Amino acid sequence: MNIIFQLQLFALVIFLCIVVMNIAKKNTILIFAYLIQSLMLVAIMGIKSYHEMSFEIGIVTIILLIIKVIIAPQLLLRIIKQHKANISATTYLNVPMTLGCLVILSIFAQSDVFSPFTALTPLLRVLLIGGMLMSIFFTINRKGAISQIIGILSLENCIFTFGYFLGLQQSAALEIGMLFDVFFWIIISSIFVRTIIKHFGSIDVTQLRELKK
Amino acid sequence: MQNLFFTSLLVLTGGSIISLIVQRDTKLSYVSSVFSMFGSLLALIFSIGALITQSTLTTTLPTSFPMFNISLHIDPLAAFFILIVSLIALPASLYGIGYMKQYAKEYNLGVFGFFYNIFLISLLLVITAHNALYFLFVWEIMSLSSLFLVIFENKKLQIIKSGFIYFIMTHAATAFILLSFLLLFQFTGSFDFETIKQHFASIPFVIQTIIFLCMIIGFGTKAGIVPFHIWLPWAHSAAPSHVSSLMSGVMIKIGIFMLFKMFLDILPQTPLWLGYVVLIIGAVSSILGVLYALSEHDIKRLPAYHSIENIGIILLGLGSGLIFIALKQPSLAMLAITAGLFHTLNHAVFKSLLFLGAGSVISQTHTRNIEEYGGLIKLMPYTAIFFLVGAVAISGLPPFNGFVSEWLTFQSLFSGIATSSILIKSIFIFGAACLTFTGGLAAACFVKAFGITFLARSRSIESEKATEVSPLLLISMGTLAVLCLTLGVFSFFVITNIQLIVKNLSLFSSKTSSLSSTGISLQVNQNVAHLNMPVIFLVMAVFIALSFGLVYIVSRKQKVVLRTVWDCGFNALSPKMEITATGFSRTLILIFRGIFQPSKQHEIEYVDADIRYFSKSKTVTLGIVNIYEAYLYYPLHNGLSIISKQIRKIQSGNVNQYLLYIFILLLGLLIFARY
Amino acid sequence: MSIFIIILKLILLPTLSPLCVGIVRKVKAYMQNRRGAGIFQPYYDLWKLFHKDEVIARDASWIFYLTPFLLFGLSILLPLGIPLLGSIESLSFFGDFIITIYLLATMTFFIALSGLDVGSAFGGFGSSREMTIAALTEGTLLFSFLPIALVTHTTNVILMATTASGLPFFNYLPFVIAFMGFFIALMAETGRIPFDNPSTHLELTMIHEAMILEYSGKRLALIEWANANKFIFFIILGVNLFFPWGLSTTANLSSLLFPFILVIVKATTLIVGVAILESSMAKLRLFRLPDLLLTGFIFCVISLITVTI
Amino acid sequence: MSLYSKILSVPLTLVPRKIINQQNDVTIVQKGIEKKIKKLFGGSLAIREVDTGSTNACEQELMALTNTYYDIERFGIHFVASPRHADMLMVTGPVSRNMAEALKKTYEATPDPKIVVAVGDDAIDGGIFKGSYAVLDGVHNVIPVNFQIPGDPPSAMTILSSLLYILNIIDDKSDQKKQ
Repeated sequence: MNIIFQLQLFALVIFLCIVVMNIAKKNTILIFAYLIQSLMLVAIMGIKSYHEMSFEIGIVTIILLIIKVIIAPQLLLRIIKQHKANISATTYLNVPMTLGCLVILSIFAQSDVFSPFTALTPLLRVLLIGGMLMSIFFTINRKGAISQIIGILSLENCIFTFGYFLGLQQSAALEIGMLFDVFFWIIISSIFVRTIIKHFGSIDVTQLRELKK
Repeated sequence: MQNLFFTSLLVLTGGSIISLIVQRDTKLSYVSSVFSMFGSLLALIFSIGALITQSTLTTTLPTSFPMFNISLHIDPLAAFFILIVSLIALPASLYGIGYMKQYAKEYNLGVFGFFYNIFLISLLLVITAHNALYFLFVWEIMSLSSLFLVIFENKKLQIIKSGFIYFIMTHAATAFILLSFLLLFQFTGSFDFETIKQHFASIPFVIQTIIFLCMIIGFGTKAGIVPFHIWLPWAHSAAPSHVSSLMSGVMIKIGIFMLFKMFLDILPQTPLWLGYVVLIIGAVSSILGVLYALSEHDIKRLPAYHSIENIGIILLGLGSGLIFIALKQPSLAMLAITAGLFHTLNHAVFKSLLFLGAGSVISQTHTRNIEEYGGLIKLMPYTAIFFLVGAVAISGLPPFNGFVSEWLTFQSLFSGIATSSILIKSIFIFGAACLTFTGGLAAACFVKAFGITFLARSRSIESEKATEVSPLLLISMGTLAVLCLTLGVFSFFVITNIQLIVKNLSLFSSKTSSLSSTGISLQVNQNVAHLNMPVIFLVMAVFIALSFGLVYIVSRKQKVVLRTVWDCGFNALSPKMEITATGFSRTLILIFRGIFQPSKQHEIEYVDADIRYFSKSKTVTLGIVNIYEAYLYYPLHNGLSIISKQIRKIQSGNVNQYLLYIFILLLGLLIFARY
Repeated sequence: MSIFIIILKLILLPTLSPLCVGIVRKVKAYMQNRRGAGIFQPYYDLWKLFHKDEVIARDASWIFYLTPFLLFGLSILLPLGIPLLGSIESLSFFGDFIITIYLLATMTFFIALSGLDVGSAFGGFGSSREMTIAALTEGTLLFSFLPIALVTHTTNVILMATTASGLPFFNYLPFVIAFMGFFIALMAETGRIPFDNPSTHLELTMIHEAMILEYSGKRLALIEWANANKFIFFIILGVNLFFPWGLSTTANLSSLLFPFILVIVKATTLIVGVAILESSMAKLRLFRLPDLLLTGFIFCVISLITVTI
Repeated sequence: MSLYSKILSVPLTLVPRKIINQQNDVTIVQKGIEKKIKKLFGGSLAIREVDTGSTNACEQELMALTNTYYDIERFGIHFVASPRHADMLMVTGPVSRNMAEALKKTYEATPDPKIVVAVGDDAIDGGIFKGSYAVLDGVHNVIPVNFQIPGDPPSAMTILSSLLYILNIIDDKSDQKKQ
């Protein structure tokens, strides 16, 4: 019984990380929030593997830990250090407006559009579905390339937990595949950010408009 | 029998692959044409065999895709059209061997050979396709391969432009065809023509009308009916001549074939209004086609416009046939449809002959403008004779095949005029009137085309140096010319066979046609009208010989002296003083001012600007407004560009904005899915 | 028996055709209050032309040499399809009015080509105008036969005429309207005054003459004779088809004498009518002709609609 | 209808036949052609009138031939537009220098057998323009002439009677008999 409670706790932490991301200005905070989110994920997977004593899920959690908690943040941090692109996490909407949007999204997650997900308690629905919508909103809202990458990564985490809570556990191999997928994605996006910086001098995505001229 | 058809396909594919392999050295470029000749010969033998045995072959090869199974269905109607395809492909490929030499240096003949063979294969497959998706697939190959053939001389910008127009128009047509097939699929649940055939009656009336209209627009654009004919003169004049003869003689007929197949075989019991629409489209495109041919002075665009006219005549036959079906008079319907089919065959033969003739003239004079020709009959005697045969056949003059099919179309229209209700009678009168004026104007147009090109003296240095083309080209033109005559004179034999084809269609299985042929003469509905072509040909020959004999007896002592043309005592009458094609057709253009809206601008350049007496040069430009482009295509084009400018605004180039669109769409879908 | 009559017809019509032209010229002369040439003058002209040498342009091709023979051959062939005396002349293989019209179109086609052949400006313009008028006349001509064809349920001209002769009087009215259309087509095809002045010397106004300016000697004679044949073909057709009384429907010889006299009377009245109309009208401007031809066509369409099948 | 009634009422005025016979005043230049004329041109003759710089006086007279009074069409004679159709070339005027070549071309363009008649004194020997630098003094210097009709201009009557004489319709000996 308390496992369900702990899992909900971890889901709540993931949700809070997303909220922090939406508010935070500096990139390093974003990365740190992503780090915590991944840790929560590892925790959930660790309990599951411990609870069901299945060895594959153990491997999955370890790989999860390596990729999401250690490699991804390091990569992003190195980019920030190298190019001193720290303060560029500017947003379109100011903080009160973003919070307003977050509220709307959580109400929307709460609405009966998602009522068929009977497995989720209303709270969990807000946390997970709301979390997903908020991370998408986060990527839309941010101008900096790195923050957009983190938004996508947090979206991936939310989907993972959402899938987990709905009991859509696939075979371990598939999950490992997904993880590798995320891993390669992070490497590619980091290279991509480097080229943006090299070409445009800053990671502000609005410069991409010159491409159109 | 059936493997003959597959061997011909195999030979053609072999030809295309080999022509790719051997594309580097130009000496072997004729290999692909030899293959295509051999392939079309096999197809010809197969089609004749299939016609004689009246057998229908159906084979289906299921493929891994769900709806898409390659099903071939060769009923006598398809066999007849395979006959047309191979009958024209044979001389065209033979012509190609000799004709392509002039392109050897600039362009890559191997690629041309490849697309040529692919084009032939797709033609044969389109006719035999019996599954809508498979049909669309092969139809697309046909359009693309013919596109590459059209833009073969890709060094000239004009040709690329015409290829571009051709590309857009054919794909607009394919869109309409696709729409009609999708609607059919939606209501009959399958893409196979057989099942469509059974379930068609269940489709509600409104949907049926939409399907019919889409089919008319789709296949009509491919056939080149009037409002959608814009691409035809561009594409057929851009392609090398033997390709444009294939396209004009055969590819247009695919549109016609599908109209015949759809309205008569697959979707039976068509409503009455469809007959009206087809007849009126036929009449309008025949009269406007010939009128625009009159104003055309490009030797390859002129026959292209005439293709539109002849398509109109074919549609006249089909339209009157559909009306008779709707009026429950199957015997007259069979007469009308036989007329349409026979004119399809005739038009394929004499149109490709004209294009081959035009091609050989262009290969000698290196220009396509009629005004610069003249006097070629003395330099290229055989080409002149073959072109004359084609010209006489297309204007529908007696001993040749054009006359017989126009005679049949007339008979079907007259029997239509004899019907009771005034509306139907007036439509048939309109159709018959258009046909008569088209016949007359076609004769005027081809007097201009033949007279200005071949007669009198040459109007430019280029055409003075013209010499007779290589015998290869002459043989292919010769076979087509002889075919024109034999089809005309022995038309009773051909028509009885076409009659069998029409009787084989599901609509007329038990009915007797009003057109019967006893011995060598054709009767129409209980000897109302007779036509006995062999005897007419003989009587004409005898009487002309008689006049030779008579004159020889009376005045054999008289001498014939050759002197210069009577020029009212002038010094030599220069070739520039001969009548030009513009001058020839100017009277008719001024008569039909309403349609052409001719414009005339004078520019006079004076030696000294303020003394306006001595002009250095005078130029008169005669322009004609192409009403389709002016009133149909430009407004459409401008409207589209305005709308697209509005839509462009949402492309702001900002990544976040795009993400926002995705997000909004996601939310919308979620809501939509829920309710 | 009917073969004998047909051969008689084939010999008779070409011989009489110059006579008709002579009569027309004689009547026109009297209308201009001068005696004019005798009605047998065309025979002398033809005889003289046949015995003269020929001068032909150097750039003329074989079309120029052969067209006169083709023209004359076809013009003799035309009367095969029309009734002179009665139904015994009807031939199964030849008689459809579409064939006769398209034979006329072939003659115009080739004479226009020969006009273009020598490369003189007059010939070119002559053939351009000839083809313009021929293109517009063909419709009127074809449609003028239609009402009778529909009433008598046959398109064989001879059968049409003989069956039409038996019809009750009141449904001749549509035929009269059709005859007006036919008469306009007749004037156009044979190049009579409102369309083209046959005896003009001004090359610019000629249509038919301009094409044969280059011909001389026996070829000119053949073309003149072919035109005369065409003229008599139209006269006999007009007379026997639209006023078909007196055509013998039986096949015995004795009943042919009366129709023969009647045909001569009817033909002369129509010829004199043509001549009188010719001398009482001025030549229309070229761009007025399409309106005239269109009115002819409308006449035929009206008669087509009014006729009761 | 008044037009037609007037046409029928006005009597035909024609020059009486016997006056024509006396007026003939033609001089024969070249023999050789009578045989052909008798055989061919008895019934019909096509004339092509060539004006080589004449004072238009002869043209007026030639035009008068076609009116209702003289009416040469009765004898089967008519004027034609093109030399190809012509049998006789009636040449008027003293053949100015730049018309010489045109006259030669017209002569060549006329099919044989053809007759050339020089009408008027100018055509015969240059007439009033004789000896001038711009004139070749008469048609005979340019093309072979068969007949000459003197007179400046010869009256329509003389031309008509000369024409008939040329065509052997009337000849001197038969006149005497008739009178």
